[in-house]
Amino acid sequence: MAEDASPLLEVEDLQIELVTHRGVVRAVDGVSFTVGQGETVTLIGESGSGKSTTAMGVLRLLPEGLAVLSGTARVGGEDVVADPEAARRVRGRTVSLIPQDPMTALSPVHTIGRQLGDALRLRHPGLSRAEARERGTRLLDQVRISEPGTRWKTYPHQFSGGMLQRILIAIALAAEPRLLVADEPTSALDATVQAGVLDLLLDLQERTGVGMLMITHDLGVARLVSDRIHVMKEGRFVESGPAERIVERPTHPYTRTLLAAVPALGPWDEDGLADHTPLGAAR
Amino acid sequence: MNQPSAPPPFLAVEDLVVDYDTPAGPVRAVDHVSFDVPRGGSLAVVGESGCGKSTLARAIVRLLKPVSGRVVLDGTDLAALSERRLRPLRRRAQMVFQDPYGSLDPHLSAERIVAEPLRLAGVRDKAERRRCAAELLDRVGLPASARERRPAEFSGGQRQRIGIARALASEPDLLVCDEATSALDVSVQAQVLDLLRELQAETGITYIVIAHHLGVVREISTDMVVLKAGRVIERGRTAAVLASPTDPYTRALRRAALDPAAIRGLKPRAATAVSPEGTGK
Amino acid sequence: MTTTLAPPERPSAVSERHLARSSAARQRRGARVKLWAGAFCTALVALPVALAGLLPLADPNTQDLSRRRLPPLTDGHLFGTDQLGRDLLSRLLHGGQVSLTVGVLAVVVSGLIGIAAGSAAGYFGGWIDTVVSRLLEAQLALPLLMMLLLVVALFGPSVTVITCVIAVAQWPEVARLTRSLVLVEREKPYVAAARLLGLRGWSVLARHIVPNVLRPASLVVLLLLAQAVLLESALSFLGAGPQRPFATWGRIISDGQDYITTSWWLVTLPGLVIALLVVGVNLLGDGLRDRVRTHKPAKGV
Amino acid sequence: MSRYLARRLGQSLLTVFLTVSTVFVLVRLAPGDPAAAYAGPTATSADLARIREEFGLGEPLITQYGIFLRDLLTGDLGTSYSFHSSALDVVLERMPYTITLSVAAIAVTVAVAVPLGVWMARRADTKRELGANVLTIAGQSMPDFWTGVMLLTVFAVLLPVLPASGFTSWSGLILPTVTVAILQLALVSRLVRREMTTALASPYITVARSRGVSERALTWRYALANSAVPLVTAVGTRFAALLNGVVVVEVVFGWPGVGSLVVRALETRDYPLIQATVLVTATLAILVQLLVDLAYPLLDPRVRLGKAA
Amino acid sequence: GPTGAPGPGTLTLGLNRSLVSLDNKLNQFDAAVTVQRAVRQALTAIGPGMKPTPVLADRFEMTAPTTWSVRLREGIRYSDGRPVTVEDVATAVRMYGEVAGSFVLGLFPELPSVEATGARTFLLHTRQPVPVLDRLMANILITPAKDNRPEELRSGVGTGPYRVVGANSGAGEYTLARVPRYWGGRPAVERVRVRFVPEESSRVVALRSGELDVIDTITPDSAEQLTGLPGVHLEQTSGVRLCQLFYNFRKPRDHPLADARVRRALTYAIDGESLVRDVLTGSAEQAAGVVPLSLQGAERTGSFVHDPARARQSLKSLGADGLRIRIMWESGEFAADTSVMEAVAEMLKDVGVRTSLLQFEPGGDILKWRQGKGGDWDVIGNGFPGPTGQAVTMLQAMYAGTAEDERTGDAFMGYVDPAIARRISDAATEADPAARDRELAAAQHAVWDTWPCLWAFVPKTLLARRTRVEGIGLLPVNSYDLTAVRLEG
Ligand SMILES: Nc1ncnc2c1ncn2[C@@H]1O[C@H](COP(=O)(O)OP(=O)(O)OP(=O)(O)O)[C@@H](O)[C@H]1O
Ligand SMILES: Nc1ncnc2c1ncn2[C@@H]1O[C@H](COP(=O)(O)OP(=O)(O)OP(=O)(O)O)[C@@H](O)[C@H]1O
Ligand SMILES: [Mg+2]
Ligand SMILES: [Mg+2]
Repeated sequence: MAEDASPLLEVEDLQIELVTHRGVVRAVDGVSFTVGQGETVTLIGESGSGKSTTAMGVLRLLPEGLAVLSGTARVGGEDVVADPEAARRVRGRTVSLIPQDPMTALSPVHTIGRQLGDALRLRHPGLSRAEARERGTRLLDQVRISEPGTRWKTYPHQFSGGMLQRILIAIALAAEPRLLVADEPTSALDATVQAGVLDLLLDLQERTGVGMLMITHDLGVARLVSDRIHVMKEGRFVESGPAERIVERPTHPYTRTLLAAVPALGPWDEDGLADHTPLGAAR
Repeated sequence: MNQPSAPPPFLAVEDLVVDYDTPAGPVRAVDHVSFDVPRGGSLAVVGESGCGKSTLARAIVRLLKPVSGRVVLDGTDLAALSERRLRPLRRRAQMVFQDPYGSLDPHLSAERIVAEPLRLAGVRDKAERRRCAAELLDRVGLPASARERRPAEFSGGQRQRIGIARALASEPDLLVCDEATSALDVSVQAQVLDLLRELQAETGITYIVIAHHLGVVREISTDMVVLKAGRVIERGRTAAVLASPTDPYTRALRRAALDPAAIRGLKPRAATAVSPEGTGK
Repeated sequence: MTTTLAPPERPSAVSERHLARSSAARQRRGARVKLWAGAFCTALVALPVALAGLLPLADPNTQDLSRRRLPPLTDGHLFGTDQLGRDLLSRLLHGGQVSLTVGVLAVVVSGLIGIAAGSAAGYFGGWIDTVVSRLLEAQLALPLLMMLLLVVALFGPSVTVITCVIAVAQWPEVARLTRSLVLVEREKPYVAAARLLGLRGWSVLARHIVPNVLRPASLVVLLLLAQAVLLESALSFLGAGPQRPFATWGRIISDGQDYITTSWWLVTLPGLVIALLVVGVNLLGDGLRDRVRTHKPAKGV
Repeated sequence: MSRYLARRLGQSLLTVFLTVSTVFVLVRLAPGDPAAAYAGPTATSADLARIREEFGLGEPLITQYGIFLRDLLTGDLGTSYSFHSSALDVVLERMPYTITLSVAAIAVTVAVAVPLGVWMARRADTKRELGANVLTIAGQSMPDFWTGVMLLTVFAVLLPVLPASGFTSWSGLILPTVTVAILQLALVSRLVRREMTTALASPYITVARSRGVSERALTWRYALANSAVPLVTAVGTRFAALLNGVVVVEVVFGWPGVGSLVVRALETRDYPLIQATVLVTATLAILVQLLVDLAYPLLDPRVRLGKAA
Repeated sequence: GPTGAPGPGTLTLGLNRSLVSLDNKLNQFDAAVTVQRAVRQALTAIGPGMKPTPVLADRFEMTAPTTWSVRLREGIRYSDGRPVTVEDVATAVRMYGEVAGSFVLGLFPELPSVEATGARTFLLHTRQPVPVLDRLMANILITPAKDNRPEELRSGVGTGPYRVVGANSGAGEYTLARVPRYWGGRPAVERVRVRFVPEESSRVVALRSGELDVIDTITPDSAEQLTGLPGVHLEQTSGVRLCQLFYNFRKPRDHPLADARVRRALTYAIDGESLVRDVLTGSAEQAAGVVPLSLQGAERTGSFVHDPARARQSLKSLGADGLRIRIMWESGEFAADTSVMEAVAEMLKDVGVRTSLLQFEPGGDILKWRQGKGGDWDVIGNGFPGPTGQAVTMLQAMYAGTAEDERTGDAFMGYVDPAIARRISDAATEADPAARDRELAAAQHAVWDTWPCLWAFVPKTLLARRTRVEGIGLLPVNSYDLTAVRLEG
């Protein structure tokens, strides 16, 4: 754990414009935030507001011919906006990504073992195949993939969406990053698995002080894991602040709308005493 | 299962078994699942990730051929039909895919993707199709400026909405939504859920909703089944199951559900609000 | 939602340079260059060939034995003369009409059959795949030239027969490639989505899969042009070409082979003309494929 | 899989058989007379009749076919009319040359075209890419005869560094190989370019990049593996075609391959030799294609062979 | 030096046809003879001036019209040391008779029978007189009786100056090495490599690069290209092959072409000089007789005259001015065949005769057409070899057709003229050389007067060699004696 006072991620006035066939689109319009060690910063906001673009921009993963970045984004002190090489250096070492769409994020013609193993061996070049496999299965087990041993040699299309998402989390963790950029990392997981995964992440944060930039639509998750929340709309932050304040005392109308729209879970009988329609009659 | 007096269910799934062929032999993903849904009803399917929900959904709309069992839609057993006999019925049972990006034809614009089912529905006029597609895209909250874009140029949530619009364009009688709103922010999600409810009121469409978010389940469904490892472990009225789940897994699920309003305190928090018995490990 | 530059409080960082180097602009520029260069090269060959009858050219079959094998640019023969003193340019242009037809038909027929059969085999599998695959396998397994010669021997060396034979000669290569592309493509989720809509198999294939495999497949198809034109020269060489003294490109080349080291232009110039045409057509194809169809022109900042 | 394999092998055998049978019938239907080609210009009808008798061409077609099948079962493909020895031996004697040239040409093609295609994908829409395009297309559009003779003139006459013809030393393999490779270059490189462009734009490449996978590995391991199916198909098809011989190149370089053999056999209507050549080359070509087919599921696990959609 | 160049002691020959075997029972083309005879020898050989010269025989005399007395040379041995016996000769003759479809056999009116009269002497008997038997026997190569079989021999030994040390008959490649104790003089060249290079331009390139030492049977264009190149020398002699544009003699009586005057009138249209000079680039001579003049017994009978005006006028006066002519030939029948045909067509057009050209793939049905079984045609392009060097052989094959032959289509192009046929056959069996020549000359004049060809020419025999190769005595039959060849430097 590096004793470094400077934040892991420091984004200042980041602006991302996409040069498309139909003209220039400003997807991210001057956002600034920092993620320090052991901190979780969450972006929430409208679908299409530029959250993923921000995340990808920070990693400089947007196609060079498409995105024009300006402002600064310092990852571990290196400004990736000014220096594309810096981005290459930090990716997979200082920072790693959990992508948004798990179903297309893995190469369909390579086994997940191969892809996870590659990630491990990038981080630890000395690792033998067997060792990589050993570590890999352990990681898969940690993200609650059952029978990781037999699944090592299977291909992405043989997994469910949620399983792929967890595999991607495992791959991201394989890099043992200091900063984790997680784009809706649990959107395809059911609550129990989600809890397990979040637990894993929080535990990791506890132990290693990994910083997290999280994007989520689940305000519950946001509330649970975040230190700070930024609410994004149309490429800008409309509201930023500590998690509790945003959830409990939103000031911006958009944030209020968001909170109001959260589907309620309703009361429940935590002790399991009330009876309900018995099993077998589904109506 | 059916009382003689009750009207025949619109969709009845009986003893459905689905296997995947793998090099290592068949893998059973759905294991003797039965349930039925009345016309205009909406049934939620929840369960652990990887328990076979998507498989079930794909089997219902007959993208997968079940090993055994029946899928009776409005009196016709889809499971037994040949591809040719099935084709005219296809339009009636649509699905929103869990993989929004992969399920969109990469070379078509959003508008054409949504217009495609309209063509099949017999809308001959091209301009008319465009107009309808535009309207649908509008209803799911996609800006007009985005209609000409291809799937690769959209955000995750936007892709998901194109998928919803496409499914709705067929004007199906049965819509299977496989995590249709998981990538939407809550306000757009609410908008989409409103839309679905509205349509149900208008047209009597039947929904099968696969969702992880119990709040969404509660909002959209009247009944629910809980799957685990391919089997039904619990079923009932949604409100009842959510209020007092009986199966340990369901209880664990309910307990693990995060309600922002309910979470208190600062990190690190006991995220493992799940009792060990419930995780199934 | 994003704004397409709503109130520009913040200046855009997109400079002209960015714009010019963006992949969108590059692609558009690349497509335009290819389109124009391709159209130019194609027209440079195809137009004179089409207008051969109207141009002030010497008769393609009139011989002048005293002026045989004149190098290019002598005595008013732009491309020189051939071994019998006939004007090479005139022969090239007149003969080009048949050769172009052969080439274009080969591309169209082989391309259509190949793509249709290959994608049907890949998509439907089952007996269609068996039949198509075995058929193309068999045709690929036979020496092409031998088969052409046999068929020409059977039906006689008329231009029609030769055209037909060459036109269908090449479908297996296209079919096999298309089939392989479709085999991968049909397993992608969007195909399942299209099937779910109730599209017939053929519509799924034609409207969704084929457009997605057409780019690589058409690459192969357009390159067939050269092969088709040159195949005819192999036939001519063995006496199975169209009736003499009519000149086709293949015939000119095969007749000129004997003189390649003494009179370079007899083979080189027709070869260059073919190359120019094929380059042109392929660039044109690339340009059309890469062309960006936008309704709104790109706006600067 | 093994059932599929068994079925495919059966079908392939059948294809070879039908192919050979088709050729058997076609060569006999086509005009031409082996006896006349054999006997030369001074032969009389009586000579011809005797030769025909000798060749067993007097029998009705169906009887000849029966005999052919019977002999085929014992591995006897008859005696070549012009070589006066076992037709199969004549073909097998030439096969090593054809296989050597085919393998070398395909190897060179792949070794040049794949990196070239990758380079073109990375330099997409630049002047240099355009130049590479024009050069490769022009290369494959020039008559192979021309290319061969030009290479000969440059490398055997002007700078005499390579032998002009025959396979007297390994250096004799260079020019024919290069000539054949030039004919394939445009196709393979452009295909690689097209497929790589698509693959490199896929999300999994971006995600792999986010893991710190080097650009080199991204290109060569990830993107290329995802373009493998069409690439292997195109190369396999070309390879199968090369196994049938490359007549012109063989002729220009005095390469004793089967391509010129079969054309010559056809010229002399040497039926046994034609049949033997077709049998051998068809078997090889079909085998290559079978291997390509079997490779699909290995190259892309999503591909399911032999299954209807 | 360039890669692949032969060593100082090795002579490399580049043949343009694949030499399937070093035996000639089934396979003989003129250039192959050079190599075949370096390994196996016959009793005689055709030497300069088409005269027979003794080889294995040192005496070969006609003792009666149907009997020849032959004596084997003293002390000749095969390369493995075995002596040559009369039995070997008898077996060889028998084997040539037994092999089916032999080209050699076609040259013999009948095969002689062998009657041994001593250890080295024997008699050859024929039923009919065969006055040229001494020349014909040059084609029967002698092999030990024990190894001889009625098929083409793949291996085995001969009496020649070379033996085979490496062979790939499928590829047409052979390596020959000097026999240490050859019965004749020791050959100058130590090793001979024979290679098959089918493509003319490659042969030329290989010769230029020094990879090949000798290329034979080269085309006019290669000759033109090689002339004057340093290090390369061209040899040429007049040839024995006759290339004709032969008329169809199966035309109905009322057809213009059935009239010799029309046939002659058409010949005036052809500018033979220009064809020879411009199209054949001087590598041929116009025929001045009905067979090549280099053949023994050939007679100069007249020449082709170019006079288009006269052609037009005679055709008109003969009522044949609307004539349409179909010319056909098989690809590769002779060098520059297509150019010659296209030029001829153009010349005929100039006198108002419309021509269509029909080219055949090799191996197609040209024979059927020649036998009149394929359909109608007017002129056919045809090359006729003269491997025996005798005018009579060629005349017999072309002009001695009888009505009986014609029933099976065997009369050459339907040419049946009983008087001429009788004359030729009489000459063929005439034992007295002077009388035979007189008879033959008369027959040739008679043939010429029937104007059988639209045009005919005799290609020269051309060979190109590196200058280091000396002593090639190229014969009109397109072969030479390898023992005489030397390598300098
Ligand atoms: N290639 C492109 N061309 C044009 N617009 C694009 C392109 N890629 C993304 N966009 C647009 O940029 C905006 C930002 O997209 P981004 O993926 O960052 O959204 P997001 O906040 O992650 O949304 P979601 O929650 O739905 O994933 C969207 O409006 C999207 O339509
Ligand atoms: N093509 C396939 N081949 C083999 N096994 C498969 C295949 N597709 C899915 N599976 C397996 O089937 C099981 C059920 O998958 P399914 O996609 O139905 O899960 P799910 O309930 O939708 O999960 P999630 O909530 O994560 O999407 C999983 O264990 C998965 O590994
Ligand atoms: Mg996103
Ligand atoms: Mg799922």
